[in-house]
Amino acid sequence: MTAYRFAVAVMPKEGILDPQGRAVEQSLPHLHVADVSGVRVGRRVELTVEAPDPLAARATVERLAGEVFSNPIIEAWTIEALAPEGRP
Amino acid sequence: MTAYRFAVAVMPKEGILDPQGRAVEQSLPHLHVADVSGVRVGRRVELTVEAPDPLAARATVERLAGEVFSNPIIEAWTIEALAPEGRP
Amino acid sequence: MTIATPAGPLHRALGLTDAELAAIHERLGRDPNDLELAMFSVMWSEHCSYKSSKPLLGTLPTTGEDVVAGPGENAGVIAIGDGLAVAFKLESHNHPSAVEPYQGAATGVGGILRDIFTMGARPIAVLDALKFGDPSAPRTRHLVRGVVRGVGGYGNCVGVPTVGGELVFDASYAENPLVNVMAIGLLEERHLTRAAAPGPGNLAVLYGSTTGRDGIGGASVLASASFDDASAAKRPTVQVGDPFAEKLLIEASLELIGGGLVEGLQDLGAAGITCAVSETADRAGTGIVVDLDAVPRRETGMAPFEVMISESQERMLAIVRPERLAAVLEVCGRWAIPAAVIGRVTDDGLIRVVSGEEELARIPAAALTSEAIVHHRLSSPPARTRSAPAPGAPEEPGDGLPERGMDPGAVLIALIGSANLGSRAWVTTQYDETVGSDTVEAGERSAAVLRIKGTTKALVAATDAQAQVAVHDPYLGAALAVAECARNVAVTGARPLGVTNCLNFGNPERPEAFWRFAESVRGLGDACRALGLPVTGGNVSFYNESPVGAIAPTAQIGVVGLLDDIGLRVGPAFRAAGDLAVLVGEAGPGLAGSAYAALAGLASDDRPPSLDLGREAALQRFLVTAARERLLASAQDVSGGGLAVAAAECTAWSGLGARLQLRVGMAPAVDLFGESPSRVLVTAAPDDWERLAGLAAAHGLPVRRLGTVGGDRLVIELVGDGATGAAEGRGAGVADAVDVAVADLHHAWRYALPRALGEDADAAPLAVEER
Amino acid sequence: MRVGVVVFPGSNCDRDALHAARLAGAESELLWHETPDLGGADLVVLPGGFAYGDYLRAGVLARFSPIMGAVRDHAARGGLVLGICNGFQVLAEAGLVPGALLRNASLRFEHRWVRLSVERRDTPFTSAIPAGRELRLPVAHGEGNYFLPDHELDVLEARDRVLFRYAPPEGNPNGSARDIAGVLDAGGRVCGLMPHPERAAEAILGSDDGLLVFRSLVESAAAATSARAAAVVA
Ligand SMILES: Nc1ncnc2c1ncn2[C@@H]1O[C@H](COP(=O)(O)OP(=O)(O)O)[C@@H](O)[C@H]1O
Ligand SMILES: [Mg+2]
Repeated sequence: MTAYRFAVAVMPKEGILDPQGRAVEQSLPHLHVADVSGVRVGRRVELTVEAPDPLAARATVERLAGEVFSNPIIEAWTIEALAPEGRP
Repeated sequence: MTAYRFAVAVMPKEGILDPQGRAVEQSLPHLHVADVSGVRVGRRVELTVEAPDPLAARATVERLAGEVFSNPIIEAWTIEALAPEGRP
Repeated sequence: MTIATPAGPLHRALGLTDAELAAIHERLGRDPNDLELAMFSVMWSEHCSYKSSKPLLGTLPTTGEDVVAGPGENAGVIAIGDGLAVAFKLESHNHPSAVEPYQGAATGVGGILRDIFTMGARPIAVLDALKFGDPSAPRTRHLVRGVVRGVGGYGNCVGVPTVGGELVFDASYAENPLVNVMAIGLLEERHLTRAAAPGPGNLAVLYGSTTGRDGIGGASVLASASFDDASAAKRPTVQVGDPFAEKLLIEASLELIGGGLVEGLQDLGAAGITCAVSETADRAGTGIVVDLDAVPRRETGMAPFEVMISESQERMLAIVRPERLAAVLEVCGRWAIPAAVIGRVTDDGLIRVVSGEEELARIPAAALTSEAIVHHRLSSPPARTRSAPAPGAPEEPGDGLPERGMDPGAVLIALIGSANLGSRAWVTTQYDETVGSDTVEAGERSAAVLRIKGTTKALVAATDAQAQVAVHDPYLGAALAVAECARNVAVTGARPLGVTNCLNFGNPERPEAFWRFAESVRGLGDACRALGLPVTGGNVSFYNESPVGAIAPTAQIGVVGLLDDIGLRVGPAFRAAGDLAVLVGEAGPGLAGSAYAALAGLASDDRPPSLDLGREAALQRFLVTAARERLLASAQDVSGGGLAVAAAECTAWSGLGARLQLRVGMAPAVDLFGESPSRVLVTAAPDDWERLAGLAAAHGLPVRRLGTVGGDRLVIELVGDGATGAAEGRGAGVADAVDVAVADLHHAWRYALPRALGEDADAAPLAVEER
Repeated sequence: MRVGVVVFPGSNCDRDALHAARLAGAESELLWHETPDLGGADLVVLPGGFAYGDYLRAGVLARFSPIMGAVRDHAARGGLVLGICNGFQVLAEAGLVPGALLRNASLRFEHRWVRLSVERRDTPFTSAIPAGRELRLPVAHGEGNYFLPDHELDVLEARDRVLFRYAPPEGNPNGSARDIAGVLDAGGRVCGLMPHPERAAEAILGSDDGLLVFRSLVESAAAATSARAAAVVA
């Protein structure tokens, strides 16, 4: 068994109202930041999976990403493999 | 001016309690998932910056990451350059 | 091992003076080792030892027939009949909130709730008293937003309604906001649980969150000087609250207590395990040996001192008989709460810390707690103070009326539309006020009312401070706060039961600051004695200052009262058109410290109004009796903004106007906007006037009909000899009346706060903030 | 009628729901989330609160609790299920009612009294509500902003599955699509709503309109029982 670490990015689906993203955009003028657009605020989950091989590990993460970390009505997800944790 | 797209990952700093990650771990047995550990839950912000060059664009993102997207006392951030948006 | 730090000897780096080190040596009969020094440094901190305040706090009246637990316990407890009792306490979380407003406020709520359920009480309500600087300053806005979100984020999640509090803006709090939180719990008296560790051989069980490096606080010098320099900088001193974990702790703790499974219970707050074991052992006259290796940790590589003084949140220490351990672990397991036996009660009076075969520390429990060092600080009044005249002393009315010539209606709109007097809905809508299904009255009314299921009774609670008066006269400020707070409870018809307090002051090592503290304690004690109220607990927060100066001396008061029959409750809003509006009590001179004075930039030559505690006590007795005899349709006390604002609030809450005539005794500004105490604006059915007036007279209280409720305007005509203020400059004989539309008042009141904070009602917060 | 109120770790309106159900005359008990047994309940209430702290996403972690399998079976058999606030979020996450609950448009927790229009009175949740009567109830949530893609909203409305809407003058507190405050599942036996009827079950608390919802459920359960009895006799 090896430890694999992943990050799951969960973002609001396109076309879904993203109140946080909108709020950030609205506040940008106050910060004197121009030229920023398309702000979307989502979630990032990092986790470590013990598995015999990378494929098995990824399968577990995919299940969690689809069933737990995201709500398919409103969110889409992607998985990224990370370097193993510095400290266990 | 060119449009650059970035993702900012904002995660609880090491050593800071992450109640969300802990709650997810607590409920893993109900999900019939074993061998998952080190769950940390953070935020992901995607945005597009119009700037003359990539360095200028990144400077804007860095400012936002530190001042708006994260709480520097308890969170750390990293920036990732994304491919330009499929649809503007 | 001795650690030399850049700042000199270790004890100084830990905040202990040379004299204190000598006192430690005296108690141990030897030099402390580094772990012991760390334990002393946190336990002998002002926060844990009350080393500067203890002698004065001892002067407070703390006893009463129904007092079941007073100061010295985690919270005061007062019996309320039917085998029930109420636990309540007020506590500060000022400094953490200044650093990180969301987490500071959130963990403040968590901490005070633990003090309540540690006693065996189910927390049923929270009140938050918040003080900030100028609302237009960006930093203030950031703090307000974070603190309010933090209070709500924690309280809403644990399911305890936040039903009241205070929000005050004053320049003195700009760098040092105050976050004081009061919590109230209900218990069956037979479940009262003490924070003691009786019975040598019993086990010390730590349950709740695991222990991490958070909140190592002042001792962080130790961290940076010791083993792991590289990571020291990353070490968080900010504590992150986990209300979900706290909710589980509440349920598990009440189940443990209900099942008779624990001999003693203590929450872990400041100084963590060190404080919990030494206080519980000292209270029981026992000792505890702590097995360091048994403490469940969140992080690897923690040094012994880090484990012993960590302030990780949401942890409890239970003292358990060995034969009940399995049952205790079962309850914790069911609530998915980590639990571990970390020590054993002994009969040697010592706190010993062991790891394997090695003994790392050995300190008499008493040396850490009841026999901690006490400082008798120097006290001297500042060069300039303005005290109020003694009650009944002859008084030359100086009204210092800068608003002369201004329409009093416009002044009223400005006051009720100001940040300090406008509607608190911007705050209260962020708080769950109704969870628990007991909330009868909440939010911005003078007092919160919570019915007690299964009885006819209700608990009534309020919190107040009078810091703006205390700036001039700290004795008076504290006494006025007690009077106002108890009055706020009494206007509902409830009988005040007891007082809790949180004393927020500057650096006690400065004689002037200490004088303010001493005067406040004196005022607190005198007022409580006069009103027959025991002080059952509280908290002291010193060092509330910044390079710009100290905060206004702030004695925050909390009062809990009992309404025997919820059916007799009197609300503050006007009830019905045609009711008589009546003033009980009368205005006294003095505008200093008032909202009007702040608005008008008044007149430092004026004084604050005086307080007659005998009259106040009579007024409160009158209110309770009048409610019992069902003579009152509504009752509202006269406080911030004076009589005119009191009437405007009754109007804003009900939508009913009124037409009143006010005899001017002093000067229009004083009668309309002065904040002299011991007055209430009540309404009554016209038929009840005679009885009401008779009852007031029987209590020795002046009473006057002011007019009638109804219509869509609030009109206050000024009559009498002194009624020359506003129009005087124009040569008229009678002052202009207040004459404003109810709708205009309501509008000014409703949007005051979002306007002051630069937010429309529905503008979005600036940053991506915590949920 | 028997009412079972599920206790998830972090539920905080469980005892409130129990209290309201008892006021309406139902026999009520708490059900522990790890025991997949409804104890013979006719109506299962998923109460308000913050199950699992609402961490990750409101309602998502609770939906995996062992009892949810039993709740699903109960619903499949036509049993009654009422999800209030956090309970609505759990039902939505579990797919037992349509839609998702996003963060409030204000990005703030919103506690306020709202008015609800009752869109149908021929359901077990609303049968005792007099015609024309609106309900005054409190809301208290940070994530109650009802979302469903537009075309699915059309279908939901066409099938009369919107049960409650926020009504003027207070209006919509959270940005919910089409002012939706409560919805039904396809069979009309599972209802999720954001406002709290259980907190408004006594006049002393500001409103007893919420009791009408519990009374509706008690009455329709009684009617169902006597219908069943009649069928058995026949
Ligand atoms: N201003 C005060 N008035 C009365 N009692 C006080 C005051 N300040 C502190 N106390 C009492 O001293 C004891 C220690 O207080 P504190 O350290 O704040 O308790 P805890 O650690 O349980 O929160 C408590 O019993 C508290 O009620
Ligand atoms: Mg305590």
